[in-house]
Amino acid sequence: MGMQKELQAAIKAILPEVDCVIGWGSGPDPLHGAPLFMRSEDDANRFASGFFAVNNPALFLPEYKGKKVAVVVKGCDARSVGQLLSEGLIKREEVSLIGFPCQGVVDHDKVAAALGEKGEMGEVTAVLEEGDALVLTLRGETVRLNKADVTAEKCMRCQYPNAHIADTFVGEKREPVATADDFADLAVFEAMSLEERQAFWEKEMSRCIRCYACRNACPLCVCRDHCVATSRDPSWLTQADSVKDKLFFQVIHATHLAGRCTGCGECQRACPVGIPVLLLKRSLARSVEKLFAYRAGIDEGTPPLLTFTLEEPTIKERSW
Amino acid sequence: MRIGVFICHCGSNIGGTVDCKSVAEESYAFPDVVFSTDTMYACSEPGQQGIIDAIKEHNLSGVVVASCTPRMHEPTFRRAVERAGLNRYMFEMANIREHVSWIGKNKDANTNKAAELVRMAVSKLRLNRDLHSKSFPVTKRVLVIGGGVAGIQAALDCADAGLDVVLVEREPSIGGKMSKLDKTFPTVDCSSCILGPRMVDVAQHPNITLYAAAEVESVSGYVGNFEVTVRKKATYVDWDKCTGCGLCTEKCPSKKSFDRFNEGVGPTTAIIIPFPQAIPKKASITRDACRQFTKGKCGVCAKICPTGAINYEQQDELVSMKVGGIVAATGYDLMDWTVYEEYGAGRYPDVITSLQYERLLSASGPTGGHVKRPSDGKEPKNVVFIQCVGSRDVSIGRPYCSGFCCMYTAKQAILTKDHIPDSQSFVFYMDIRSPGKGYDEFTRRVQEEYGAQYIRGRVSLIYPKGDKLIVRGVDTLMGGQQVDVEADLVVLAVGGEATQGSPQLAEKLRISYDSYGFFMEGHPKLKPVETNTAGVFLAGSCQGLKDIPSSVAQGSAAAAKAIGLLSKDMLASDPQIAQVDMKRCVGCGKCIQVCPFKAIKEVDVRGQIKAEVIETVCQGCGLCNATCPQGAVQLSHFTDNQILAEVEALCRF
Amino acid sequence: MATLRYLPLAQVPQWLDGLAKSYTVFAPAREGSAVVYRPRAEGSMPELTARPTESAKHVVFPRAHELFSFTYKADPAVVGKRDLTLTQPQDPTPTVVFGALSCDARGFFAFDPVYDGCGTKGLAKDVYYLKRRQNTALVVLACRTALATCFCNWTGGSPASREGADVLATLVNDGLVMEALTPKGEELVSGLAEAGAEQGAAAEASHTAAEATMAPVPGAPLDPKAIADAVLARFDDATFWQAESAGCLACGACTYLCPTCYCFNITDESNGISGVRLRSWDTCMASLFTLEASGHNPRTAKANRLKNRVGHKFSYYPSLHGGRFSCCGCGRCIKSCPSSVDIRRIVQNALAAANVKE
Amino acid sequence: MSVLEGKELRIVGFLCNWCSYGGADTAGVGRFSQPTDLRIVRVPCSGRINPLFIMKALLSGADGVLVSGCHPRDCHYAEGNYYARRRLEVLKGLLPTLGIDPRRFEYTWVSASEGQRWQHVVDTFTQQVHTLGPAKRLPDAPELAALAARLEPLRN
Repeated sequence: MGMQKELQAAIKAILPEVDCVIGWGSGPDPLHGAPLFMRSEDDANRFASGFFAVNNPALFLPEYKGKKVAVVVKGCDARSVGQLLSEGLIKREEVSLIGFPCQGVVDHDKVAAALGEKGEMGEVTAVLEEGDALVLTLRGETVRLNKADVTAEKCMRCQYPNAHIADTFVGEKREPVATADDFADLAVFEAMSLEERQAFWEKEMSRCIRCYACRNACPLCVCRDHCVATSRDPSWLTQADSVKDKLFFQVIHATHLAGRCTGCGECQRACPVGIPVLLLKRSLARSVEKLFAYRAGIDEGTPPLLTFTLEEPTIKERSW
Repeated sequence: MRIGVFICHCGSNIGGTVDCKSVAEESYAFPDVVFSTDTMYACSEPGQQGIIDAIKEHNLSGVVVASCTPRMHEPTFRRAVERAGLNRYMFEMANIREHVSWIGKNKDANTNKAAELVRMAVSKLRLNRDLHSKSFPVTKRVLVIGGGVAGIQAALDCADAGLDVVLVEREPSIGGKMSKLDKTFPTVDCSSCILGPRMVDVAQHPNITLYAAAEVESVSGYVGNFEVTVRKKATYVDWDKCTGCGLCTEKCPSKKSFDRFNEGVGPTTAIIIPFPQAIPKKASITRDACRQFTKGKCGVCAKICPTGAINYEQQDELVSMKVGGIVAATGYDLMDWTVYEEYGAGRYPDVITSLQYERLLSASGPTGGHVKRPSDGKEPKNVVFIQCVGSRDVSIGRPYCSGFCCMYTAKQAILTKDHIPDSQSFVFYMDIRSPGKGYDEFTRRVQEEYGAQYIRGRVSLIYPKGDKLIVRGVDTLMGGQQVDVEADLVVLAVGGEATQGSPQLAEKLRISYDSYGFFMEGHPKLKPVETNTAGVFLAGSCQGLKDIPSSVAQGSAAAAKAIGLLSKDMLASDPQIAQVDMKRCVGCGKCIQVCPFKAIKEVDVRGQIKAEVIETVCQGCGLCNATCPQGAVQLSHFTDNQILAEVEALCRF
Repeated sequence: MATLRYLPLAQVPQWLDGLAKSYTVFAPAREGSAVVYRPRAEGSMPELTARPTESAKHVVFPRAHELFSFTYKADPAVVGKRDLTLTQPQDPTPTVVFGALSCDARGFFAFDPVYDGCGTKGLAKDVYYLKRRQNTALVVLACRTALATCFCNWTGGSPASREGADVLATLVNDGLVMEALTPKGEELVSGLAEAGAEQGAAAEASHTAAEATMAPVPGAPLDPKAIADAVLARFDDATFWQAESAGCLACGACTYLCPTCYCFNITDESNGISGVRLRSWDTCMASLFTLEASGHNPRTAKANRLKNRVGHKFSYYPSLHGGRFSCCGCGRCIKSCPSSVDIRRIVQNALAAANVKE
Repeated sequence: MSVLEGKELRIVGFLCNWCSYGGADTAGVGRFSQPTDLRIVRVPCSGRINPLFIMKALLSGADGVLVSGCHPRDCHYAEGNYYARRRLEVLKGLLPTLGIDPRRFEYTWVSASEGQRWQHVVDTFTQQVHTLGPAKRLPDAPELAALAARLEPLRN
């Protein structure tokens, strides 16, 4: 817990300079963290980093425009901040970043799957981290889980575990998990035929409840309360409970993020019914990286769909 | 809404392959349609009256005409519905001629398609709104960029029409390429004799402000009210004091300066008046050649100047002004012919450009009009002209014809004979292009009367032999036979290219340019001097290479457009522009980032950043609309909902 | 007490297939990481291990449903005349929800007074809701444990509450002990074999054990009036709601998963000639929820929206409906909240704030 | 008013007003016969085309979508088609992930003078879509599907 103490010290050091420090605290059960907004030393004492600090605090930054805030960021969170900065959605001088070497975060769906018949996550009364293992207590018994088995997918391919922009960096930088994104997740998906993929979306989207948690959890969604999903002017969607409309919303969200999505995965994590909505954005990110050699949040400059070049050597246009 | 639908037979043009009556019947079931009929010629006088009568009789609030392309008759029908008291934008067209009857053979399929196109038009019309132009005052001043013959013509025509004119010329004198020419084809009249008086007119015209040795620094604003900043480059001579007496140029000790006006045919002084007829006739110092600047001491001109006009401390000066219209007349440059290794790539002094030859021929040129070849000053006897140097050559990326070289080469061959009666001219050519009034007769005369020998073929090599140059080519009319000509002087008919800095100027003016840097006209046929940026017009070779008559004609044409534009006190804006729903705008700025016209600005609305469209700048492309994620920017008449309605008319229910 | 019946687990699919002859049967199904109520596929075994992610309310109150459809037909005889035809949707078919949770069943108690004319004479009854409600039988599966997010005991519930259920099913060993609680329920289970005394006792023991896993109500006994007052007392305390809503994303997951949230929107989806009038779920967590026709929106800040959600459940609704919370304590809003916003903590903080002030 | 049963497929075109719509007109003036499947939506500029219009069409039952604008550098608005090119290319990459055959969507450049080229484009694309056959449609919501069924008689 050295890291936690060091981060708390860094937070306390910056508290006097900022309106608040955004980080993580504990959630309603031992497996869940929650965003924490710290304004006092007491608040800072409740700061909890680590495996359960999953939320992307960059999400909240645009709300604090005009005020100076500090934010504790994982590598992926820093990417979101980077993208917000490059789009001018937040101001660099208003944000102070505290980085640290992220060791990866939990994927709750994986925990639930790993527990299986042993019980539900909500029955877990205690969690201990022992090296590479998580020791859970539930129904009076202990269950050991391999951390690697319940780590989020994005962490398994993480190239940027150390916040690439940080005003304060706590701890030693760690080696990245991967050197490039091989989009292996897409390859798995693409083993399906086109028909199977369409059937896949049909099935997955049919349980969407249109709560728009995916959208609201997205740190780069700019529209916020003015989303076209619920407007009549323009009216892109009906309010019918149809797979078509629900899938179309995912397409809207994904295309609005094309060249902007940093792959933080909050959309998918936020989905209460576990629809793999990140896939569409990953597909677009792959296209954008291939076509424009652009990685959102990392590469500087205008997002590729908001600019152009006279010649596009990577775009093969229709010869006819 | 009460919509009327009119299905036009266009005689048999549509009626022949579309069952117009059944389309009209089907249309009656479409949403909000309260009246539908078919008509023989909707655009005819009775056809239009029928629409007007129906609007009044059935109290229609919108009209769909299914007929030809809206690119043809949309304005016609808009005027018709307006005459009936509707807003002109409460009208839609379905193109069932060009897009249906003329391209489809199956009458059933055509009829079905026509009905669907009407359905789309109806669906869109239901969401149309009255649109109204805004009017705004204009600045009755024209900026003409470039003081060649096209720019001079445009400036004089505008000034004569009573407009204020600002003429900006990059060089220290106006006159452009024409002022360098000795004679002009096909009349062989003296270039400076016809241009000179016009240049003087410019200088003396009370409505014209001339900035020579100046360039356009920046342009903002929009049609009717552009904000222009001009950079007056330092000439180190106070032109208010300079009388153009020329004493300084006589006494200047630095005599090895490159003579830009004379195309480097001879050296000149560091302080110059470019040529005797220069307008303005003012001296300017070439900084790189001036000893005061290069060595830090000299000051001869300053000492000798009777009016004390020399000012070594002079700085560039920025002048800002407002203008209502802009004429770009920036002309052309010769391409860099030294890419041609086979012509010696510039190594042989006696291989010169056509423009250099003009200076050798000119009585006011460095040789006083005596043709002397550069290497030894001897009068050449055998002169070889090579055409299409840097024209029609795909291998160096110059596939276009420069248009004027055939004619000036013929002229130069004639002048050669006039200057040196015992000379012989040889012309290597690809094709002779002479499609102008009296042009073909001219190229015939040079061969028949002046004995110039025309050889159809390309030159593959020039090499020196003694004090001569051997020009090796083929004669394709002689079966590809190799021809070697012993030349005293070789004149290259070097093609033109858009003048240096054209793309940069185009960007400042927000007009398009082609891959060679020539500015794009609004329409190749119907808008030859307009651009797609309202209020910016083109004249002369900046739009594409052309000869003097065409340049002058364009100068007048551009002037006519500018005069027409500024003849009104107020201009009406096109209302089919983007609009921001302030309630929905989140101020993310993406629309501002992509707008090609800088037509959207950030505004502060009660502490919140919002986008605002500058109505008179917006051109209505809709890029912002497609960019705004929350759809807060909508292009009037092409809103998301309107396009979605068309899509849904085809793809939903 | 009604006769207890017993259904071996292995026979559950067969029994449900039998019910499907007369009812539309919804049952929990695992889809991805979620468990959702689906029209049951023939022969399938419902998910009985993990508790459903969503509540069963959409069976009675669909996410979007047709109130009627309309069609305009042009009259060729009279220029501009349109005949309007309205078509009512078909009546809902008798429906069974198998495997509802006791909190789901109790959740409908928040709906009933609202859609039944508030029990007040003269107020319109919502036939769309009432028809479905009357047509739906709930087979409640008793919870065997409480989750960290469960707080049904705050609202008068318990893991094996019989309130609102037509049948209470309790998982014992390898079968279900079924207790019919209403005539509708009796009709469903009457064909099953009687349970043995041991099985009955095991069911009872399971209920007791489940009860024991429930976290006690803080500061018990809970005083609903005190809570309602405490929440209301914070009405003008902007700082309080800003702090509580700091992590809130203002998405609608909590309200859409909630068994008691009953708000809706009505839209016409039309192509101009024909269309449907849809009633679809709405959420007070969305800004548009309170957008007025004038363009004014009184509740744009998410703090105010969260205040409404909590205030409505624990103060405004109880003040209209006999003190009953419009919350059944299922905890789904906490469990599925991407930001782990905990409605219990907000209520407790409101209570604490009230105690400090007074 | 469905497409001619069994003969036509549903193909939606989005054409810029200045170049491609004019090119289609030129094709008409030249009587260059074309398949009748295509229905054209006129927009001012290819830059106006939100890729989501294409998705809307494809998800709502279009079997093919064709976009055509001015050639690069020829845009009436100077830059619209440059943006369109990027956005449409990226969209095309997304289609397979949605299970939609990317050959159901093409974009191209046709100038107002290129009537013959337009004919070729329409021929080629229509044939391409016919080779793929009708697209599988995503299910509508039950109430909308039922409505669509009830409307069928109205169309004939």
